[in-house]
Amino acid sequence: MHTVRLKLVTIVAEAVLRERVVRELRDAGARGYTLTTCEGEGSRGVRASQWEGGNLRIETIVEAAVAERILTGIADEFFENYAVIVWTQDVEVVRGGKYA
Amino acid sequence: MHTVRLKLVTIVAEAVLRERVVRELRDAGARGYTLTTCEGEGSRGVRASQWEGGNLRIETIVEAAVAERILTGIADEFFENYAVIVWTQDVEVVRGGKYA
Amino acid sequence: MHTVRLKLVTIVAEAVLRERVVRELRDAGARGYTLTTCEGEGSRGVRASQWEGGNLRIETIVEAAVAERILTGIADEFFENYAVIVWTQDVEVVRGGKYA
Amino acid sequence: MDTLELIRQNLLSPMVLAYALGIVAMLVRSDLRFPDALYQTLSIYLLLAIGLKGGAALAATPFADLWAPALATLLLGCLVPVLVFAAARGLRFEIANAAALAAHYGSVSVVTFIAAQAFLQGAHVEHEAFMPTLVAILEVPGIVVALTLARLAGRDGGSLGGAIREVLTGKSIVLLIGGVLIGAASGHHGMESVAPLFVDLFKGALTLFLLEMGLLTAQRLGDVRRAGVRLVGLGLVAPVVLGALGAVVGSLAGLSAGGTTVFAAMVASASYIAAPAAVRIALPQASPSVYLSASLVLTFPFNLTLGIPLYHALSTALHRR
Amino acid sequence: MDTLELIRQNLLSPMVLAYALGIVAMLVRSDLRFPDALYQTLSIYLLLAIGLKGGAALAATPFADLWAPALATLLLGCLVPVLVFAAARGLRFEIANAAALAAHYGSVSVVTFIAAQAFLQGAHVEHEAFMPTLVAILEVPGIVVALTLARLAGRDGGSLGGAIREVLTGKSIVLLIGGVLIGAASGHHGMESVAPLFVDLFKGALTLFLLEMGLLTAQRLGDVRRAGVRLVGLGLVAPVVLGALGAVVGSLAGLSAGGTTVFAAMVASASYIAAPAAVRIALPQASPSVYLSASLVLTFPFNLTLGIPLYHALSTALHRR
Amino acid sequence: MDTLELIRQNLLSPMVLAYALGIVAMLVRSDLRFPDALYQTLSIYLLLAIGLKGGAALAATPFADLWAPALATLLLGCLVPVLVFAAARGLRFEIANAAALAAHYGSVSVVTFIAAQAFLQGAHVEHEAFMPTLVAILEVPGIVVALTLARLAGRDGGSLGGAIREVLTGKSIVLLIGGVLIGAASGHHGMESVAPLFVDLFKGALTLFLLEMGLLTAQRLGDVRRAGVRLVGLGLVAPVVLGALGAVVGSLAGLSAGGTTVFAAMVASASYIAAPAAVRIALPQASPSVYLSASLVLTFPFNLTLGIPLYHALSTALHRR
Ligand SMILES: Nc1ncnc2c1ncn2[C@@H]1O[C@H](COP(=O)(O)O)[C@@H](O)[C@H]1O
Ligand SMILES: Nc1ncnc2c1ncn2[C@@H]1O[C@H](COP(=O)(O)O)[C@@H](O)[C@H]1O
Ligand SMILES: Nc1ncnc2c1ncn2[C@@H]1O[C@H](COP(=O)(O)O)[C@@H](O)[C@H]1O
Ligand code: NA
Ligand code: NA
Ligand code: NA
Repeated sequence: MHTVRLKLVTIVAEAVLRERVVRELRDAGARGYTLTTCEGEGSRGVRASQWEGGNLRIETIVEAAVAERILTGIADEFFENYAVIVWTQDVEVVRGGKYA
Repeated sequence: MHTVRLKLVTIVAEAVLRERVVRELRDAGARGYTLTTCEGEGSRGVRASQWEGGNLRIETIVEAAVAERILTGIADEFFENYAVIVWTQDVEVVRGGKYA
Repeated sequence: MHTVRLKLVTIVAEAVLRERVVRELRDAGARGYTLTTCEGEGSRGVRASQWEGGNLRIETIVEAAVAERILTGIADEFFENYAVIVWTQDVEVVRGGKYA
Repeated sequence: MDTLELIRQNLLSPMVLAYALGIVAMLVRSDLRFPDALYQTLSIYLLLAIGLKGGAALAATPFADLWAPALATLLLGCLVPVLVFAAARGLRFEIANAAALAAHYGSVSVVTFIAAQAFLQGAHVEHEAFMPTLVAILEVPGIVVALTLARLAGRDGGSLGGAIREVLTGKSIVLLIGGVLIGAASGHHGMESVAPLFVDLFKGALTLFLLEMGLLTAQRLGDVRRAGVRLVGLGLVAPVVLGALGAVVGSLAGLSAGGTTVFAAMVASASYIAAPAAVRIALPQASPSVYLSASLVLTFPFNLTLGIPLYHALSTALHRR
Repeated sequence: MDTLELIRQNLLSPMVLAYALGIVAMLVRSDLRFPDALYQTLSIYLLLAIGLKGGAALAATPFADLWAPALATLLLGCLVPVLVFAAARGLRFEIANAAALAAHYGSVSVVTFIAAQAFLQGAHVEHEAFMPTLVAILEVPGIVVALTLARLAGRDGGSLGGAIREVLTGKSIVLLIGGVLIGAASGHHGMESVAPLFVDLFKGALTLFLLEMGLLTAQRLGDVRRAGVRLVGLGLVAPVVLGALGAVVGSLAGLSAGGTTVFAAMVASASYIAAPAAVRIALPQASPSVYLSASLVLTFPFNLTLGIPLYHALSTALHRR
Repeated sequence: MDTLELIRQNLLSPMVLAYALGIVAMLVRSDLRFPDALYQTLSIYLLLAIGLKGGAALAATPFADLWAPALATLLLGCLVPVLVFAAARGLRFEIANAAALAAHYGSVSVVTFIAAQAFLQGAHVEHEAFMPTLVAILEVPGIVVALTLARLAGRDGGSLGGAIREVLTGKSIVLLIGGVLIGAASGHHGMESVAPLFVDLFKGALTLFLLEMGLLTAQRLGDVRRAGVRLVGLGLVAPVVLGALGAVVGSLAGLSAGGTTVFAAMVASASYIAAPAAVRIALPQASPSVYLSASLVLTFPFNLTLGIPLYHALSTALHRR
């Protein structure tokens, strides 16, 4: 099966940020995303998340350049004041042209 | 800790495909899977998914050959008409013999 | 964007183990985790999980040494009697210092 | 009461207003959402409740009263999809989309059915107790006929057997028929013990459900805009034509004026629970944004607000002759 | 009413029929599922409701009436697991599985308890108001004794203290005891304000819950087939023997005929909320497909359909002497 | 009834006891949890229900009765945040935290409002039907003023427009105002059909909701311990001062003794639905563990148990003159 190597960016953020994170992804050039609700504990005392409906786990498959823009955007906008964590991985995507 | 390198195949598909995707995995030789409910947006206008209960995110850890069969099977059966995305990664699995 | 390479450890376990797995992570030195509820099928006939509320999918980003301790701890404590699967991956984490 | 007064009263019922609230909430981009589990719980509840009530009453119905309406239901279940398919093809919808629309209009919207019952209750008009049985009968043939049409017209309509299984074992039929059987078997005495939940709370639950349907409707407004004028035409004209057909056939089948109103609303309505799932499986080429828009965004609110009073006026007129 | 008539009436109650509907739905592979949240909501509701009702009534009970039944409950809570453990070992179940079965039968099924109460209400028979207190008393010792047995028999039964904590702070006990305390403290006046939810809707909610239990039961039918004839024997014979024991001890403890019926049903029933969680923690070697099949798939439906009328006939006979 | 008796009766109501049960359950580390969907369903229900009831009654209220209390509400909605901001700054809270606290106390806790209504019902005291309208009025200005203060004081309070939108289209306002409009439009007749759900079950649903709030409160006890004595001071003194202010202004505005009690409770209460979301967006530097602790863990239980009877005593005294 022919696959394309792309970046999988995973963002875990408090639920209140939903719209803003999605907008960020779109602006950076992502063509889609998958969103799961989750819970979590982290290093901050900040736990507003739980109150407003837990955390969100958002995955998006994108080209390396888009991934870079997403990381920068998320870091700039949310890292100071919100509970957010972001990581990337290489993945092999079937029908990868669609997402690049 | 001794680990075995295997493939993690992740499939995001509309909920209505649940039984058929699981059957596909079994036929390809997967020994198990983990399923989470999720939402998502993609490139298609097709959004029946939301109506019938969102998307599903199905993960299965398998040998490379099985992964290959899964990718082919999913692509053949669902890519034309359904909202589906599939990717694979290498992972290190503890007690990996069980899944190969 | 500057990132740090760390280990992502993913644990899928029956829901009844929640507190014990989280304690295990903490004891091994993890600084946080993200938890999603999920379902699954595996090789065992054991399916108590579903009854007591499905499975849990727990992700934690840690240094390699901590990952090693987690794998060993989980394997020792749960593999014999419970439905548990664990795998690890390399990931690039933004603001990675926080989690190491 | 005259028709205008009934329309006014219908538009100002908490149910219709809740539906409007849902639409408005979504349009002003409120964060109001129903948890999935609540939506599912309400639909389980509503389906089981109408089944139970219908069944308890059915136990007291002689079979002689039932056969003619049942036959009429089957007949329209087969005829309506053919009409809709032809109309949709005439409007240049693709075969798959035309068949999908046929399946939806051939089947029945349970909430429209309930709304028609509630409307009659408000207007103090009686209707036959066995109507839920007719709903169950009407759920199936429309989908089967539509998929057969797709196949005849050259588009392979997927596994027909699979689609029938899907509908028959789908949760709407199981709860509806199951409810009817439980209601019939446990009778008046059994119903009494569960009436506080399944009877007394019914309209309140319906109000909540319609609020959620308003939210869902508004989410799809964009689809309608994209789909264009022929979809809007179909979605608003089809219910009127089908409702009139239903009113005529219903009164010929011997239903009371009230029963005819409910029957017409059933015929005029388009499914959005059973049919979408079956069509997605069996006709994956059809576009959900076409058939869901037509049934949920156009036909449903039309029936809820104007259609039902209209069918009632028609039924009353037919019975007055 | 004679026993046959009561059995008929019980089998045709909406609750039992809903349970049957759940089983049938799963067997025909329907997609009917309850959302998790609904299942959890119904169990929170049912537990709190029986607590509240029991507590409000308990406030009016002199302690003198309570001590003998409470003692009898404690006694059987310790005796039953020993009997079941011995029987299971006699049937060649492994130590861990035998202890797990002992824990389940030593504890109590809240839904069976509720069904027994509903049965009596249908038969117009009174029973003592403090029964929910006995349920709470019976939840704990069975599990403790069973785990102790496992330990004595050489299988380390995990942390006994941990298991006791698990049961005592488990949601079933917290809601039951909490409900009793709230009901007792706020009394008749307080109950009145919440009765429309916690009293009037009770049977309807139970009907929904049993529908879901039917779905869950049918999912485990395969396990029973695999587990074989000795499990079926245990699952069907144990409740009869334990129910008879409960009926005798209950009437000796001075319970009324109605109270004795409920007590016998409690003793004859096997837990499937508190015990499974505790056993999974403390006896992980035991196989859930053994103990859940026995308690959920065999003993529960037996008690629901035939057991309760049977225990009632027995209790009535014992009180007639 | 004298105040002590009313306090006793309040403390022993099922609602307050359920709240206590929730706290205890969490403290003994029970696994009792409400599914998210249940929490959300209950809050949708409670908001819609008070809206509907208020609206149905509002329809019968002449505007002349409404304007003075509405003005008083607006006035306090602007004044309270200023007072709280000043107090919090005096106690050396950071600007962002002081503004966040101001936003919470300036807004209103719907559950406290409901509890005050339930309290009056228990005490057989009437109050104006339009109170839910005042709740809606009070939700907004507090938050706006507080964010403006933050901006004036040098901390950019994020997008003010965004925060206002957030509050106005937030689900609490939408359901409350929506309910009021539906209730007013469909009137007495419409309400009758949905009363079994939205009126009769109200107190039972509130009891369940308070159980969940107890669980949530106990989860935050640690935050209070960390936050220290000045937060405890603020959280317990603020409601008394604000409640007294509310009682005085309410009676000056011509509210009845009952209405004044409810008004005082509204003023004394701190939001924990609308405000936290708005503040998290517009003032992300503020620490949730400060403002949620103050409003949920300190002020809410104080009002629920002692505050409401206190404000009632005060209102009665003011009206007796
Ligand atoms: N080491 C970690 N591994 C996985 N998820 C984490 C980790 N640290 C934090 N998280 C997630 O990120 C959220 C915010 O973390 P924090 O900003 O550290 O409070 C938490 O609620 C978790 O869901
Ligand atoms: N680039 C992407 N990254 C992550 N998930 C995606 C992406 N594109 C699509 N998806 C997921 O796949 C589903 C179907 O996508 P599509 O077929 O493009 O409409 C969406 O609902 C998303 O859940
Ligand atoms: N090959 C696999 N891939 C992904 N998840 C698996 C796999 N095998 C098992 N699981 C998950 O691990 C749980 C326990 O598996 P097991 O111990 O094999 O019964 C299952 O319920 C699944 O959620
Ligand atoms: Na129709
Ligand atoms: Na027992
Ligand atoms: Na306030």
